[in-house]
Amino acid sequence: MDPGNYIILSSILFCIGALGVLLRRNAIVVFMSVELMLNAANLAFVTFARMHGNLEGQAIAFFVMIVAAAEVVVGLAIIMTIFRTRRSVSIDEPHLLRN
Amino acid sequence: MNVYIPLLTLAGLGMLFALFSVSVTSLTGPKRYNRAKVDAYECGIEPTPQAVGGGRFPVKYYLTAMMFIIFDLEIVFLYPWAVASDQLGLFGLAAIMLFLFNLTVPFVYEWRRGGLEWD
Amino acid sequence: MIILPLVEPPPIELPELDWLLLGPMALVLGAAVVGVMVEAFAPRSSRRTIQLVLTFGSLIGAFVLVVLAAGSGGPVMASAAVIDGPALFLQGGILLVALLAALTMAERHVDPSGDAFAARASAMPGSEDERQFTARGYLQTEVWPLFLFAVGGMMLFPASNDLLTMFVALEIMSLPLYLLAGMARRRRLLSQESALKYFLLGAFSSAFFLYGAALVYGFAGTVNLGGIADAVTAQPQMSGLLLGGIAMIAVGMLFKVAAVPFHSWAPDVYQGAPTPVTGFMAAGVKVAAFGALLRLMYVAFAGSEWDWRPAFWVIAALTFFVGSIVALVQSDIKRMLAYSSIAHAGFLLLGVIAVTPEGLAATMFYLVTYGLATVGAFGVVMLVRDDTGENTAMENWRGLGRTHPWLAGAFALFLLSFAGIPLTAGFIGKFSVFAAAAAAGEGWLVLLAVLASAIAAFFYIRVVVVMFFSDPVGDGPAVAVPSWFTRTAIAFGAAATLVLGIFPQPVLEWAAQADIFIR
Amino acid sequence: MNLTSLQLPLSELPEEPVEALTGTLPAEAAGGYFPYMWLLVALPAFGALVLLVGGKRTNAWGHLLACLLPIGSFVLACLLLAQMMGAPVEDRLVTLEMWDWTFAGMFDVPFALRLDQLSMVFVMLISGVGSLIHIYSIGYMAEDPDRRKFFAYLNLFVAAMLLLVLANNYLLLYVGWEGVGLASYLLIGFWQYKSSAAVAAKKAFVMNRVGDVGLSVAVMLMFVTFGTVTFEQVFAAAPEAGDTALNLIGLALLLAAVGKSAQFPLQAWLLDAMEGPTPVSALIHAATMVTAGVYLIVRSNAIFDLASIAVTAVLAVGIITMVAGAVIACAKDEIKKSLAGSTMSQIGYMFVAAGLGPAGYVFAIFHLLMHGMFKADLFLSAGSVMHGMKDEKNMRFYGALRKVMLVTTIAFICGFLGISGLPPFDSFFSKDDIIKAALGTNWFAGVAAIAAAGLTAFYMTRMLSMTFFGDKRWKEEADPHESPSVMTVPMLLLSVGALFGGLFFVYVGDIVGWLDPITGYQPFVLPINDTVLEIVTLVVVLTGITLAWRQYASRPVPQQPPQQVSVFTTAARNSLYDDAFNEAVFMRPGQYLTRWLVWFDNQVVDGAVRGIASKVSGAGEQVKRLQTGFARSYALLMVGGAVLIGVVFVVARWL
Repeated sequence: MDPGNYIILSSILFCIGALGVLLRRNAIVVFMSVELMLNAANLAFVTFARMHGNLEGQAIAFFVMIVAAAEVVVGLAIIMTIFRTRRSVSIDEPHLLRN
Repeated sequence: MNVYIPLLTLAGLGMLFALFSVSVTSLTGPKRYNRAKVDAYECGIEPTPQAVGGGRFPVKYYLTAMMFIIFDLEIVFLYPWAVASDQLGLFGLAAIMLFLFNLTVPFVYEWRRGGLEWD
Repeated sequence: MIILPLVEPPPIELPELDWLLLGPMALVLGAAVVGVMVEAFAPRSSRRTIQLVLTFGSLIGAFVLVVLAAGSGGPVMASAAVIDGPALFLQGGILLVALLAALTMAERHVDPSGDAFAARASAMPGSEDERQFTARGYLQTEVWPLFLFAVGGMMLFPASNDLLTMFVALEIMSLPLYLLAGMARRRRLLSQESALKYFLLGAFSSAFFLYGAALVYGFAGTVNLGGIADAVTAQPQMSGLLLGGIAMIAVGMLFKVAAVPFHSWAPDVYQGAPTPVTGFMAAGVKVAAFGALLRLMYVAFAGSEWDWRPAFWVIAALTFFVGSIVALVQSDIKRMLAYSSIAHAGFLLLGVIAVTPEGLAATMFYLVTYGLATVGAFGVVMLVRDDTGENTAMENWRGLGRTHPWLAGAFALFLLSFAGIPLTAGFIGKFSVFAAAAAAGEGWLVLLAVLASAIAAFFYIRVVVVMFFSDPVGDGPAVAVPSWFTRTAIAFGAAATLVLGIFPQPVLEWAAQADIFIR
Repeated sequence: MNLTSLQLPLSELPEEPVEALTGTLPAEAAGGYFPYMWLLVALPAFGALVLLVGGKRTNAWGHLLACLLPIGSFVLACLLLAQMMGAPVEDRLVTLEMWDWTFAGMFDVPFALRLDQLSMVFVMLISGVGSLIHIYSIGYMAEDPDRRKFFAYLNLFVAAMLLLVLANNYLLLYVGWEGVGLASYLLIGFWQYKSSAAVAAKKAFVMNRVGDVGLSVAVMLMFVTFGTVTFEQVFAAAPEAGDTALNLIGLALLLAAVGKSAQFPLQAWLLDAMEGPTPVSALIHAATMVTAGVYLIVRSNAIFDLASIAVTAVLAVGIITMVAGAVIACAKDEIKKSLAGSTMSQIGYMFVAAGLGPAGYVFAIFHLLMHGMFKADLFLSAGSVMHGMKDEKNMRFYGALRKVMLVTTIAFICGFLGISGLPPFDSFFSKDDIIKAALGTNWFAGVAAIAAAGLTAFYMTRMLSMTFFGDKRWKEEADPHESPSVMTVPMLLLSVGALFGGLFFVYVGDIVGWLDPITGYQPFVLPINDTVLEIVTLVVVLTGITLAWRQYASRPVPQQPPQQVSVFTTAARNSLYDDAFNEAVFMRPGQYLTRWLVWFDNQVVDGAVRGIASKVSGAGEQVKRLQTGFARSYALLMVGGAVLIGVVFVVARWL
């Protein structure tokens, strides 16, 4: 089948992720949306690897997964500390820092 | 200009679908905005705020995540190495050993810092 | 049934490692790993000492190695990275900046209760635990390994030769910084908030970068910068994949250098993060990210410069104007410095737009001068305090020049350098970048930049006026007496700013010789 | 020359940029004292360093050192002058290379000092008058606790000013330019505790920044156009450059000059600058720094000769300031402010001269020299008066001081003779030359210059008579006394200059011939007979003098300015009647003009400084709105940015 469809799918995933970042209030969900964007990129990489017939894209996908995982660790740490001080993970509540 | 047509269609499709799905959920879905929605885990497991030790961090959850990651990555990278190990030879072995060592470091750190004790 | 013929897999050529060129990065990252082990095994009492030894040892050693390696160069790690003139120059700059930043991070005399970092980042602000930990004088020594990881990432960033390495380096640099930003000892709510914002937006931007990388890979079939360049020149007719990829990668990079409109994280994070970290971030990230941006645009996308240049014109103009103008109305020193760094990002973009060897050399020189002055400036900010911590409200700096002439003098020197007043390093940097852009035929953009820096001069001068020409409120701002750590950092920064302003020749020549990227 | 020709890799660059210094003689080749000309700058700079770093330890002897060093510069300057006069004309442009900033063919700025006839004149003026004023300050600042700091700043100023006039490229000149700005800022605000002083310092600073922006823009423009900033190369390349570029550069330079020289519309800071100690007013705000603008324009004559619009702008600025300054001087009651107005007006003369092109450059410098001497003399005398009168500034509380301060009176009279244009004293030569040149080139400027000469005579006589003649109107506490000789001697020395400087430079040292190789003197034809013109001018001057004398010397002067007439006694009112008359003639307009200028200053200029700043900050406030503190709005902004980039990509593709 046409790998182009996968690209379309990945772009859809990316946009959903971006919109999730823009629209959701829950930090965890925002964060998941970012991960969704990363995985959209992953899908694109793999598909392009298929189209170009070289493995680079697939190898890259591995690395991206790892980086994403590391991001999860850091992100959860930060979000949890915030949660514990503010009793909520709404990313709109902390806005003391502003002009 | 035509060079943009695939890209723009791509972006357009993505946007449309994303907007559609998001708006549909917000239109059709029931609106019960309560604390649970902004809780750390909507799955219901409430991280106890005043845990033993007066607000000490209940690290369990994401320590587990961390351990999962450690071993997950180990496997993810061991497979390709294993496949090509005979060609990679000593260099590959050294490399993968270095990699494994680096993975062990956080594990050791976690263990020494008592991350593995489920009280 | 079909029997698949067994095909002999193609031989894999093994990369050989040039340890002299890899040395600096390997040393720093290795020290970071050892640091984690230290945290695991060493008793609490001795940790700080060991970490300091590790940190300074590795940084100085790495700097020596960089100096030794100067002149040599070539692709390393199967050309995943390339250590060439610019890479070495920038790594040297990053290491210097990191050394000064480490000195300010090691400061323990300024805050009565310890260093600039929370006794336990995990303890809840205001909780009983926190009080106890602080009372027991605990120190969160994990900051040192994190710091070293960030430095390692910064060093890899401008040296990375393919988009994947670049992405990994970006994350190695950023993730520790997200954490460090949240670890301030005072005003922890602000600190944690800044960490959250920095993290979410940073992850958002790196997702853009990654997707852009995917599109470029789709276009070129490789993520190696040289390969991309070949593909770009090979296909004269433009592909949407390529342009979309460039645009999205640009988003990711411009976020890191805090260019408008991807700048909004900067003021909040600069204000919230612990000041030593802010200085390190403001200086180091800028150097590293601009290095990487230069390599991208000069090596990979030079072929299609006429596609991305206009966009960069707009971004650059936006950046230096918004930065300079908004800085005028800031009442908080740290925010003001944040906007000033935004404005500087705009000026630096001129060098990127030039796409000439001169542009590269000029930008690198500017980066180093800017970095040194920035760390020094934040070192000064660390010292002006009241009993609740640092005192960054501008009106509390009134009369600092009367009460503490040397400190205020150093700060004024940094500000003048930012403003680009002659006989300071900033002037030479700005002049050379403008000159390079002008030589590349960007005359009008240069004119705009000159106007913007004229506006900018006013708010720098404003602070100088506040410090020297207005009466102190009460008995003037309270200034903590630092240990030699911070003294050294500030003194070195000031000396460098002055010397590079009067006798820039040696560094200029080094930069000028290192003005070609190896593909 | 175009920029691409500059882009050679470092290796191909010549070791030291010889070609940058064509037409100049390397100091080593010139031999003699020239290789040591760096000492001119280094000596005072060293003094400033010692006094600032040495701190209290140097209190005892600091001021003496600070006096010796400029004197040293002056001696060296004399030696250099002698050697230069001995040298043949083509060997008089000497360049001393120190080090240079080169950057891989991007720029190549030789850090060199350039001593030629023009800078020589300035060096003599700065180091000479500077030394005298240093000496004078020993007496004037005797009681001041911060005397050491004062001298440190003074030395700093002298060093920066000498650097300014010795620079061989616009960058180095810019360094000196900022330096004198800083020094004057520090010295105006020297008496911090007076809030008025602090405010004045800030005002001067801001307005000077506006000028400095002009200079930096000019430097950048030159760079973009010529690819270099050294005088030789710029002047050599100027003819090839386009009209617009040259005019833009010229206007930018003019902006710089206007800011530094307190010309319309950036004049307002000079009046406030009188808050500083009087020696400062004499040295910086009369003799040297404020004339830096004139130097800049004359130095850049190669550009202005080709930039018709810019040079006309110079002339216009000059005419306006020349007249406006004189009228202000008529209206002010504070002696120093009146002198400040006079300074503006005299510098206006120089701008007019410079605006006349080659016909005028020489006379601009000539008048600048004369002005340096007689105005410094006048300020020092005024300072001596204030010193004796317990810092009373208002001339309405002076009068009949000749009885108690004879020497000061003599010095002031010499200054008066020098400025008012009576034969055979300074201005009679310098000012008349300007008037002639103006009439020969642009009759309107000429007429204005003659009128301004009359005004000059009027306000100077007013000052003289109100201060030293008439009857005493002192306050009770005032007990006027003559100043110590450490102050009076410099005054007298300057008086000599004020009396015979003109004679000297016309008949002994031929200033025109001296400067001609640099500024290119170009004779002009007078529409009317020379003598007739001189007589007319003289008549105008004498009229001014008699009017003022009738009014202020032979009639009692009310202690209150005439506005508050209503509350006065009949006797006072009678006298006031006359006063009201020439008040209507001279002072009312003066006050209106002052008021208008103040308004203009507040509305338009600060509308260009504070105003624009406020507009800018307004914009800033707008942008600040975006900084809501909500992470999601930041993310939205980023997406917007991404879209923006995409759009620009597409548009750029289309175009």
